Amino acid sequence: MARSATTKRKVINTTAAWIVGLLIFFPILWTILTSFKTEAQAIADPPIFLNFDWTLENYGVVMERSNYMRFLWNSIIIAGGSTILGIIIAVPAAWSMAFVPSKRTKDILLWMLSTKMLPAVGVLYPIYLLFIKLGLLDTRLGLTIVLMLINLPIIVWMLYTYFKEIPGEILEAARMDGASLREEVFYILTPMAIPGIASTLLLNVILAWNEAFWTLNLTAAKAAPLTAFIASYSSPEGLFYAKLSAASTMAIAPILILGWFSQKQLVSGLTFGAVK
Amino acid sequence: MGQIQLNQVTKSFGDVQVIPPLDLTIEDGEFTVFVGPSGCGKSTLLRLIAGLEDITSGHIAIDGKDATDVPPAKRGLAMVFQSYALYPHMSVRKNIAFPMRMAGVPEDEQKRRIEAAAKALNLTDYLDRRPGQLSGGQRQRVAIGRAIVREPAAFLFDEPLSNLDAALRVGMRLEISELHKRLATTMIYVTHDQVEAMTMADKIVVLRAGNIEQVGSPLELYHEPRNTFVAGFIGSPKMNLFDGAEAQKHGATTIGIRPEHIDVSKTEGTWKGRVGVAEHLGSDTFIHVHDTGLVDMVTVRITGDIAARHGDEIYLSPQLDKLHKFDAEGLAIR
Amino acid sequence: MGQIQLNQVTKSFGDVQVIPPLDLTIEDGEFTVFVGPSGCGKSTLLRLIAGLEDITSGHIAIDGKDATDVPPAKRGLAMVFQSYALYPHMSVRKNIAFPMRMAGVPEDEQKRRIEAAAKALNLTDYLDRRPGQLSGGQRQRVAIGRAIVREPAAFLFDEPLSNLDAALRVGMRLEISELHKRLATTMIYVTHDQVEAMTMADKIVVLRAGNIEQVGSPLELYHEPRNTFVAGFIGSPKMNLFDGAEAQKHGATTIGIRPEHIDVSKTEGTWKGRVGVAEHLGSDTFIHVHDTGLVDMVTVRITGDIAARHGDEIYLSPQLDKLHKFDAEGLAIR
Amino acid sequence: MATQHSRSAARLMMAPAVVLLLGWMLVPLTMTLFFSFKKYLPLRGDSLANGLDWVGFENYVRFVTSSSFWPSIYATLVIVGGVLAITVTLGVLLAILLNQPMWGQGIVRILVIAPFFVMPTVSALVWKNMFMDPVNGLLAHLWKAFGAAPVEWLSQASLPSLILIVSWQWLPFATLILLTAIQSLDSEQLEASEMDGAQPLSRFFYIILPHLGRAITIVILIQTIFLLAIFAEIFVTTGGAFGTKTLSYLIFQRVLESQNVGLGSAGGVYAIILANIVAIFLMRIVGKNLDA
Amino acid sequence: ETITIATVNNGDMIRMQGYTDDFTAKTGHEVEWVTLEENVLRQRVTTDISTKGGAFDIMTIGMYETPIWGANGWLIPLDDLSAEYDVDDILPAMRNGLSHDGTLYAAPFYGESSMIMYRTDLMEKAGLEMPEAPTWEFIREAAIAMTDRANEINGICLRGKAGWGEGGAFITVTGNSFGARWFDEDWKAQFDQPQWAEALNFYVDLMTEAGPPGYATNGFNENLSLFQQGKCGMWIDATVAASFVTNPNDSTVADKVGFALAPNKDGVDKRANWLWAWALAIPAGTQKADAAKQFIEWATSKEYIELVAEKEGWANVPPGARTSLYDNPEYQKVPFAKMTLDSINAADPTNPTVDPVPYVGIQFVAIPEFAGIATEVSQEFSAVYAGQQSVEEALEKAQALTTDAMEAAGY
Ligand SMILES: Nc1ncnc2c1ncn2[C@@H]1O[C@H](COP(=O)(O)OP(=O)(O)OP(=O)(O)O)[C@@H](O)[C@H]1O
Ligand SMILES: Nc1ncnc2c1ncn2[C@@H]1O[C@H](COP(=O)(O)OP(=O)(O)OP(=O)(O)O)[C@@H](O)[C@H]1O
Ligand SMILES: [Mg+2]
Ligand SMILES: [Mg+2]
Repeated sequence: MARSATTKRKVINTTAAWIVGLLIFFPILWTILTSFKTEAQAIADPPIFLNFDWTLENYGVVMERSNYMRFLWNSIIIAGGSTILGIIIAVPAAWSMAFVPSKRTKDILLWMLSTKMLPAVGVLYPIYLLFIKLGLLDTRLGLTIVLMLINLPIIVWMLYTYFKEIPGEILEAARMDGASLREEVFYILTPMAIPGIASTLLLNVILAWNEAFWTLNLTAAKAAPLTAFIASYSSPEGLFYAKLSAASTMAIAPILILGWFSQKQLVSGLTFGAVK
Repeated sequence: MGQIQLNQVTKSFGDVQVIPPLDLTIEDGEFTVFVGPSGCGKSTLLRLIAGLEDITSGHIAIDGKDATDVPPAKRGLAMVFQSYALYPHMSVRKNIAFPMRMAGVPEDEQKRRIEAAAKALNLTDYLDRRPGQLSGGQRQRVAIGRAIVREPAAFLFDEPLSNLDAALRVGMRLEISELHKRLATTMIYVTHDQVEAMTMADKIVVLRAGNIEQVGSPLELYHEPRNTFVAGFIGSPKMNLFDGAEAQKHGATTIGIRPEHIDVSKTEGTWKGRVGVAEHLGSDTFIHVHDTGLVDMVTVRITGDIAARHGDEIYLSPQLDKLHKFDAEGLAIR
Repeated sequence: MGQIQLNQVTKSFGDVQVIPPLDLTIEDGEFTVFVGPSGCGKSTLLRLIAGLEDITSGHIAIDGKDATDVPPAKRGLAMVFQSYALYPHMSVRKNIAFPMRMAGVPEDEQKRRIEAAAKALNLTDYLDRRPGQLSGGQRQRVAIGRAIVREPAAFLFDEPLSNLDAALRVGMRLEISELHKRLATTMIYVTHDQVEAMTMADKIVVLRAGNIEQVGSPLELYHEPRNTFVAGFIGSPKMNLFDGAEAQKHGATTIGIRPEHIDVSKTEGTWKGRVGVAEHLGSDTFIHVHDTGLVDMVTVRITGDIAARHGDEIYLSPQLDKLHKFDAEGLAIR
Repeated sequence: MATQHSRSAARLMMAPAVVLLLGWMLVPLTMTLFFSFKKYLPLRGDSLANGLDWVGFENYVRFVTSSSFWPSIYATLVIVGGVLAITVTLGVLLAILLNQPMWGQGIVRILVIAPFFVMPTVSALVWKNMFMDPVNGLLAHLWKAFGAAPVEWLSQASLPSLILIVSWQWLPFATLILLTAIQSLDSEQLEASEMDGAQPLSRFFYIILPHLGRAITIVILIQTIFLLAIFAEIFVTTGGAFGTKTLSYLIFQRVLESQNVGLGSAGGVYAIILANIVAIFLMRIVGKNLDA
Repeated sequence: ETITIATVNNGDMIRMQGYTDDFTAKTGHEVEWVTLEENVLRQRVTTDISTKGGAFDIMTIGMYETPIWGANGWLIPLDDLSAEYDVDDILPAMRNGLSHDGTLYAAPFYGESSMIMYRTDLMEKAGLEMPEAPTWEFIREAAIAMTDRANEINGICLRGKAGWGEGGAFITVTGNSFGARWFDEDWKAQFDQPQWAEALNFYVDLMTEAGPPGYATNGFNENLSLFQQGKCGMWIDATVAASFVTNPNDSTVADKVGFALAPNKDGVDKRANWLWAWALAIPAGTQKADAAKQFIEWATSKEYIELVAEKEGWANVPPGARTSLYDNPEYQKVPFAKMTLDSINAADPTNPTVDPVPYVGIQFVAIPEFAGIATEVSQEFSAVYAGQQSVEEALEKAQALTTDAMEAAGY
């Protein structure tokens, strides 16, 4: 297909893609714009697109009302912690599945995925009771563990698909070269799978960051992440579009920025073995 | 420093026995080639020697010491893989240094050996590149370099040239042969290309379905194949094998004659046929002759050139002293 | 039905001109091979003919009709790709039927042609398998089958054998040659393997950096290479080329002599050297001779066997009538 | 790759993940099963400490005979099916579009994947208030601009609205996976089909789409897992009204709003069964595709 | 000590958070706030208290939860508050609603009833005058007269959003004002009675003729912003809204708002007004009961009211909790003060309906099952408002599901 795409064709493609892209992005763009409006301008009819008085007032209000930095910090710790913990546990498991496969490997993998299908609401009470017993309620540790468990199947699966792409011969070469199992995984497998691990990391940070059921229900003040922050803005009194937009922007900005910076990794690695 | 003995070694995957009981001794300093069709167990055998697979029964001894349960890293063998198995995230230098790093060789010594290997393999300019930035031949050399620095008791090669293109293959073949001459270390080399086997080996082990069909020097195998399988497998182009009446004439079930041992004439000869495809290489011509009444196709090699065209009638005469005879079991009649 | 003419065709990718203005005529029914080192533009040229790339300037005519702006599907050509490009989700039958389905050939006719192709290519037993379940050679045949059923004016092959192993390659080479004999359709075949080129071609086009270096039959190229590039490229093992004093002796800047045109003696000869590696193939022996004072290594081919061992002294004498002479520009002196 | 040594090492290295997940599955599962056979009304003072009454299958019977049960199954299937249909269809089209040569491809890709980073709660809030509000929503303004009466999205077109919101969130995911899959399509295959006379539409249906088969199954599998559990979007937008009560939302209502843990747990068991039926069905397909 | 307080995200509560420093300065205790949207909050604190989770030291709960939780012994009784606190100053209606068996379990931070807020300018334009205590018939007439859809003015804005605390509450008080009730004295559901059909039909007709588009999803907030934007002629809702609609910062109609008692059907003796309080309670499990109690005393004290009045003006103090506030001449100047008090006094939780009922609560029924049932019932009603089913169908379903749930709960 390497026939020089005609310029006309490229123009059409570009136009179509940009229109679609902007359309998809528009809700976010609109939220960000609205966050800089006054409440009155936010609901102006007809809507104002750009020529409004830009104000930071809403951010001020939100910052004053809640301790944003603490929510943010909790989100970072919990999302990052659960992902790293998950990867530490998943790497050996994925190694085993990819390089020492047995008849049951695929069953185990699918079983792991099936644990994700437990309806969270259905097991809230049991987990809550368990957390009370273990003193994990409203602790970052507790949430980190739960989110790690929720995402573990996905992490294992993703790593498994990446590891399968790595030729076993290389690990055998390391073994011949005198590397122990630990050295093999540490010096050879992990560095080679860096792109895969990076996108696994990213995807799971995103999933953990956005998880809204457990993070809300298992925390109070100390460990509450941004999902709890946003839960206090869902319907305050009076006109609130601008403030809601500001809070929303603050809640999604960190992960959006992270996602954009690392989209190359995410995009290149997000395959789940779909590419063959 | 490098004698390897296999004693009644077998290997099964699940219920399938891939290697039936097998005895083999590889002498120190020998260049041994395992050759055989795809799936015959060459790689498996090599991996058993390397320790990358457990043997199902039997014993392996290296330098007279039982190594059956010794882990791969401790056997003192180095392996060069088909895909080279270089560590893509490490520079050439680091790749070569890796086994020494694992063995805890002091930095100085590492450096010395890397330099020496790089010089020997013409890699000095590439030490800081990543494998991804190297050509196939260069990668091949890095893999060998990584093996050399360990100063192993023996080198194991698993089809190391099969990923290279024809021209490069010839060059690398020579390089490995020269390396062997220089180091005089035991080498075991797996290939399914009989040209490689012939040109490189001190000793060829021909395998079929896990069984050793014949062990011997290349010329032994060329001149005295033990059975029809070896006869057909060794030599290029392949030996022509005939059954039936023509064979009976010579008191055998099957007779074989190599393409280079058939004389051609336009006017007279033992067999008559029609030229199918004639391949003119300049230095040689291969003529594929049909309708001889013997087999589907007889291949003849003629040094230099001959004006044979598609459809021409042609007469063939085997050089009778070069005729191979085989009995009903396919074994050579001597 | 299948004459192809290229008239001042050029191709640039961006600013880089890959094909400088080029004229070439391929006659109907001819088996033409494009050969040349990697990156010289063979594939590009083939793709220009196929219509998969637009030409930058010039004209292409098929059967005398201008086809420069005709889309690939309408040119009546069939192409066999290096990776075979089979449709992995369709059975062999469907793969072969695909071009007919696209062309709206009636079911009956489709069936008939598939059957015929399958029979011709020995694929009848595999018609219901998926490509993934076939061996390399079988896939190759399916790709050819898919091309045949279209009854094209010409076949285009882009290194169709480069993914196969050596033994299979020889077999497939013959099959394609025979197919050509049988169909007598124009075939254009791209390879960088000169043995393939030599054995298959009616006409070889040697390319270097987009330029045609020489066009001719295999034996023309072997016997009368137009320049050092062609001389070195055609023939296996490669022609030995020397500069300097030895060349001046023969009134040339460079002289060349093929390995098979050097006589060997243990006692006397033109050049003296020491045996490096000797490769014994049984039918032939290749001796790589060092320390001749001419070039690093001189390769000699001897038919049959010779007892030459590493390190032996040896004398070489070129057959003077087979000597090739080249001037300062590398062009042959006739 | 399979010496005795490496096999036992493998078992050891699998252990942490397997044990943890087994615990994560078994402990709540047994407790849920246990509760589902009990009368457990926390607000009436029932608690584990006081002991719970055994009620047999009463909770199970009550859960399915409730008038909300079948509608909730329907809603679940419609939402999951609708979102899958939209994301896969648009995902394929979008992936093809993004795979074309164009200017600013990187930026477009950034725009397209952005919704994936947005918290479900936030996206539901934004859509509900700023877009779908029948008075102040942007869509209402748009409709009015064309002289049409604003649609009351969340009440009159509740399921489609919900599907729209959720699809918006998951479209990037589908697009990304399908895009990488398309990029892995051997260009020679497309060229071969072109030589074979296939027009663009035929190329799409005969070559591209089948090539995407595996990627599509994976998208479906992963999304189904997540879609069966969507909660925040419903909670924020309709609170389960207007026929948007999915099975998991119904369970939420039973457990948390009605504070009937036993009944909710029975619902949980049903949900697990449903999920596993879907899962087995999907995994059959994917499982086949996984090693193909 | 640091106490953790779960609270709702409404304006008064948010304001209180701003004054936390004052509390810390006085007592030395630190406060951690967990601010959540009403529904999330309710779910969160209920889970925690019923499992004795102990995640919070103070919970913000309402009149619905307090008696139930108090009866379960989950809350620490507030029977030993200090003398300065003056517990008797709390409005009797509020005190009764937040007690069980005469023991106070939660201190009201603010209280509310509901009333009519209307646009005086539109009323005038329509040539009508709002009586002190209007009937539904008048409301309907006025609403139709005020409606001007071309200019996006709706005669009346009412809650239609599903949820027991949203549309559920409103339709329940509307039912009360038509003589309907949830249960008879044997806990039999009453949706098969004609009063419900009448009330619901009236509501739907009224809203169809004079309500805003999409009212089926409108709750308090949606209506508030509609009213503030001048898009409603009348709005019947919580008395606390009065301070928002009269706040010129947010409201475009701040100076054109009048107030009246919630309506009734002519001849029915109950009005459509409710009683509610957001109150602070201490869960029994807490280790920090003393600090928590100190906080409650601070937050619901007269001093706090004065503090807010001083800093932000009387219109912004938390209303509806204390008698002394309404006795304060400064506060009486606030335009909606009197009507708020009258509305509160007009509500009687122990005797909410025309026919006798076995339950307490006006816009709710103080039994644990109610939240679940009423949410589902209100969802059925919302489906009517959205035009997805008829009034009859909805009532039938409501009757069935209520009966079913009550059976499940063992009534
Ligand atoms: N891990 C395994 N499990 C099951 N069977 C195996 C395994 N590895 C190899 N085999 C089987 O053992 C036989 C020998 O395989 P092996 O790889 O040794 O052949 P080979 O001679 O190296 O072939 P090739 O020339 O194709 O590399 C084959 O039939 C193969 O299918
Ligand atoms: N799409 C393209 N864009 C830019 N340059 C290209 C493109 N395709 C080929 N080239 C360049 O054109 C030259 C010729 O390429 P071509 O693929 O025709 O070589 P080739 O002779 O087929 O080589 P090989 O034997 O490796 O297949 C190369 O230098 C290559 O880098
Ligand atoms: Mg092998
Ligand atoms: Mg090419």
